[in-house]
Amino acid sequence: MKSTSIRTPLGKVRGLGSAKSGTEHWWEMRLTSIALLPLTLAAIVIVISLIGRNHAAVVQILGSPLVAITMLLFVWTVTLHMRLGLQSVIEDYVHGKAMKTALLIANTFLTIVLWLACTYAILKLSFGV
Amino acid sequence: MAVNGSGNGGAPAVNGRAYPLEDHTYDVIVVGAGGAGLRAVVGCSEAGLRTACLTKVFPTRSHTVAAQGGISAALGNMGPDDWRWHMYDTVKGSDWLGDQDAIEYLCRNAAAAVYELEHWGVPFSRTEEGKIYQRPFGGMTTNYGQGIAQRTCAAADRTGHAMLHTLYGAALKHSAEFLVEYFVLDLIMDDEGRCRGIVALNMDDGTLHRFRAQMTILATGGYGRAYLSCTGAHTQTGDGNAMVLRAGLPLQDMEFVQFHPTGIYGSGCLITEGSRGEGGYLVNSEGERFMERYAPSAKDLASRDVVSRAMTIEIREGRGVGKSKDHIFLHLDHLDPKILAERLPGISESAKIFAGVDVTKEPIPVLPTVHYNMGGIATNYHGEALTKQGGNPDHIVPGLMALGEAACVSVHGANRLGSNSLIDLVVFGRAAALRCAELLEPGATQANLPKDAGDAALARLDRFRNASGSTPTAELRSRMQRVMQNNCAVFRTGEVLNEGVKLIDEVLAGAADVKVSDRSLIWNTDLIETLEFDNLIAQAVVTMNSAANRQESRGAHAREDFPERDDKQWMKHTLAWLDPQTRKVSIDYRPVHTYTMTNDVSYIEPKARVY
Amino acid sequence: MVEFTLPKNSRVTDGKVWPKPEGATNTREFRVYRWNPDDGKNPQVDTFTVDLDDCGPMVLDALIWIKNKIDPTLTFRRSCREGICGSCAMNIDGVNTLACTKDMGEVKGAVKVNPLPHQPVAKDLVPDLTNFFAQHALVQPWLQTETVAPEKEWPQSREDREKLDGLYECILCACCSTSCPEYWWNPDRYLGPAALLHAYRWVIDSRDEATGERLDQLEDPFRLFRCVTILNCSKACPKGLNPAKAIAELKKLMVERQKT
Amino acid sequence: MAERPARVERPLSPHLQIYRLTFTFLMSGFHRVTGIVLYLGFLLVAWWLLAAASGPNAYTWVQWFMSTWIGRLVLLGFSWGLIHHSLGGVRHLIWDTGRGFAPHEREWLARATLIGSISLTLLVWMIGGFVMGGLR
Repeated sequence: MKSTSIRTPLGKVRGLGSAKSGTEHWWEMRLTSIALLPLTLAAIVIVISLIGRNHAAVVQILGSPLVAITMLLFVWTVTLHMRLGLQSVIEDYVHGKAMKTALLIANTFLTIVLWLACTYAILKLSFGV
Repeated sequence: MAVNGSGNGGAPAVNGRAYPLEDHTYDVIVVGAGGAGLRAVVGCSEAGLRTACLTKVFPTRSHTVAAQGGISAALGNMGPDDWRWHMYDTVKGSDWLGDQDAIEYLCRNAAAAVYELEHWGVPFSRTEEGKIYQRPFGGMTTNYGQGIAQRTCAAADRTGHAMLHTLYGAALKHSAEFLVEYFVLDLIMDDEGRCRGIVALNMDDGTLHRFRAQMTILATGGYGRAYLSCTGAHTQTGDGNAMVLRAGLPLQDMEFVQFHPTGIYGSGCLITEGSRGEGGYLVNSEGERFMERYAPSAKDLASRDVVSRAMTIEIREGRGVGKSKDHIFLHLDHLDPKILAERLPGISESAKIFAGVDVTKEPIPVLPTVHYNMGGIATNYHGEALTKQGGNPDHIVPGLMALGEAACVSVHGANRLGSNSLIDLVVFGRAAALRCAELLEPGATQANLPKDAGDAALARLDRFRNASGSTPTAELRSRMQRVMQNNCAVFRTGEVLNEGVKLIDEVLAGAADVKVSDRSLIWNTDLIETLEFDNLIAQAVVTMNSAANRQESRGAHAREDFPERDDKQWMKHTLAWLDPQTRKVSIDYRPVHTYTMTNDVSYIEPKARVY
Repeated sequence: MVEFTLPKNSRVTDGKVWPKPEGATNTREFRVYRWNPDDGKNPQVDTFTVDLDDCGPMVLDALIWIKNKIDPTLTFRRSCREGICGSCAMNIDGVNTLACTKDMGEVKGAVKVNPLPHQPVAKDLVPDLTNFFAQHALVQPWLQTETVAPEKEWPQSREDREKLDGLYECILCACCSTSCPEYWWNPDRYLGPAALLHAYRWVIDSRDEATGERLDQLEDPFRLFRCVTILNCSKACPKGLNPAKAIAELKKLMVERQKT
Repeated sequence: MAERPARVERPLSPHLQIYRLTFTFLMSGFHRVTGIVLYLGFLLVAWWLLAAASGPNAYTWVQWFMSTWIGRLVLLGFSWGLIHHSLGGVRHLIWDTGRGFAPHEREWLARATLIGSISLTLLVWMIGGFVMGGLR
């Protein structure tokens, strides 16, 4: 906002122009949120069913095909949703160029790491390797 | 402010150093960004002329935005219609004071102007066939007074708003240059009587500017705020009219002030005539639809001056409604709520907010309220400003044009018909641009301004900026408004008007004692209001004197001591000058143009005006 | 970072308490934001007491009363005083609205008056809306056609015309855009509810032929999609319009042409 | 050319400081905050899954943490956040269809989100408690 640049108001608001994308982000946010409604419900049921059980039982349940596939879908969708969501939050509140870019990159990396870690864990529970 | 060498309250050391002036050169300068100003800006830009539009409010804040009912043009979308019928109605509405060449120009170009607006995007209401919807309006007839015409094109009851926003869009499309929140102080006139440009204050940063132009177009609107109760905006102070007076030029037909029959009682906010066009009617305290008595055939859709007088008589004879029996009821509650929602949503909202009335259930309390100034800067139908000089009543003031309510072309004569003002704006806005394109060479070299150009304007600014009398502007303004309201109203007599002349002169004299509290140059609205008051009082004085002078009744000027129209004596335009030094009014006349523009239509002879 | 607090030069301090009007019994307290560009001080809040027996019912009436009777230096925009020009938009009692149509009787306690939020202040209650108007211009608010124009009007069905209702009535007062936190944080990139309402008004005008180009201009993570449906805009609109719904309709069209 | 008067830097008008909090704004804020909390909370989910995959020892730690009152509180917050954010998502999905924008509808939707999320969280914990009780 505090700019010493002398520019026409229209030049300012046109800025770098339309990015020619934006719908994609919004649409993926919506797709993931639709998917997450049943997946979250399923995840809650799974978690409740694991309450108080010992490790062996937990491994057995989590490693069963239906539960594992559900959890894989959940993890995959959540991490994508998280990335898109936090991206908007960062864009909204962090306006310093370097800081913003760094955080956006970190967000992407972190969600990929989380996705991979969770996927690895579930696959290991399933295949017991 | 470090720039002001004259200091606070010091002697006005008015020169280039005390108030530095920035100089600019354009082909055309348009002052005002209402309907007329914007149309001219678009036209001039299209013609390749370097054009700037200076406006004291952002364009869409101009009072064109408040026009409700519609814009007249004989499109014939609702039944047979003809621009000649429109012309007849306008001449009759003007009580034969309108110039018929100009009226012909207006009416025959009206349809094209409306289609142009539609092509730019105005969201007109539609008929079943998808054409522009047209509604009946006061004084608009078919077949030279035989039937009621549906001639007024409408965008619900927000036509002016739809038009102004569209015109602003059109100006954006043409990359027109706007200088927004610039207050124009005065015209720059040279020794030969040519207008060379203007001086303006940029309210935003307090800088002063001198604009040189081949043509200066004043589209500054009316001066309704000279009155206490008016439908107009706070900004309607007729600044252009006052600049013309200060330039030693006359104003024309200033005695003709239109009272709109239906201003909301109390606040003065407008209820469109379109409400009666859609079937609304007025009643007195006896529940009588009294307009049937005054205008047997047109009834509630008689011309505005006729309805306003009828209402005033009803109230005067004790048949007003309300506690003090001082107003009239407008009924819309018999109309289908669906129609109200579709065609009159804006006034339904206004009635709710300003009168606490649900229009589907209760009548709206209304009162004739000052609405429109037929008078203004005399022009021909090209928009060129005129004065009487060397016996020539049509002497063109070089370099100066006027449009819209600021101008007196005169197409409205002694009384304007509803919906004829919006068409006036665009037809003559376009005409002025065409004339500029014809007369001016884009980028032509302009002679240097006179050395002292703008000094008088700066001296005036400095005087008011440092005014340290004892009467605040608000009090002076209120005094002026009361005098105008009391002494120059719907009905007038010589006695009351002469008293008015005396009283308004007293207010004018009292203005020497004005007190301004804000000394800044940035957004100093105290100063701006004072400059506006100074503009208003000049017009008030001229109006009162012109009214006292005209000894007949014609259109909006109803003299009880001279109840008849007197074509022998008074079929002429009043020209009134205000001497800048003595501040005395002098009056002369211009003949009414008793000829048409082309041979397609012949002069309409005066006859009794009955609705 | 975005600043959720005000910059140092913008922090509001206590201002002057103006004397009460003598002999007035029916009064109302007004706390009005003041900033004078000439004295270099921080903004302050002045307290005025308005004599209600001498003043109209609306907040604008009170401001004019204060300017006429107490302090002529009080600065605000106003024009039509009937809610159609959009000049006197300001924040009253914490909500953006028009002073001319806001009945002070609806406000409990002292009436707090501030300029439209998160805008540069030119003086007192006058915000600089340059950016807002430039965004309106960016959506190209005029009819765009290529087909040879008819001699008369472009025909439009009543149903198609009805689609413009609730959109064309916008008065550009900026109440909506300046009520929107997303607009506060991204005034340079998010177009804001008013400009988007206008964009939609032209997108769905059956006469317009530039629908695709108009949507292309909005195909951006900020310009349109920054809206997260906070709905302050629709609540603030003094004309009862629903910019949030217009934005939702625009998003639907963006999806429609790409995804469904 | 005349010099311009030095322009004082204009203040920024107050915003969050003065704007009357609307319920839909509050709910929008909750949606964002719960989103951020869930983001962090998902680190716990990842930890839980990795622990389960790593073996009984690692998993004991998780079980221990979840049984502490801090753990319980985190779980409670996480579950409420998850449910609230989900319901908020449903509200947004309704709005995305262009519905629910009428004044009473938008308020109702905002209120329903909050009331719904609190009730559903209680229900889930009651079920959880029942399951746990049943196992003992």
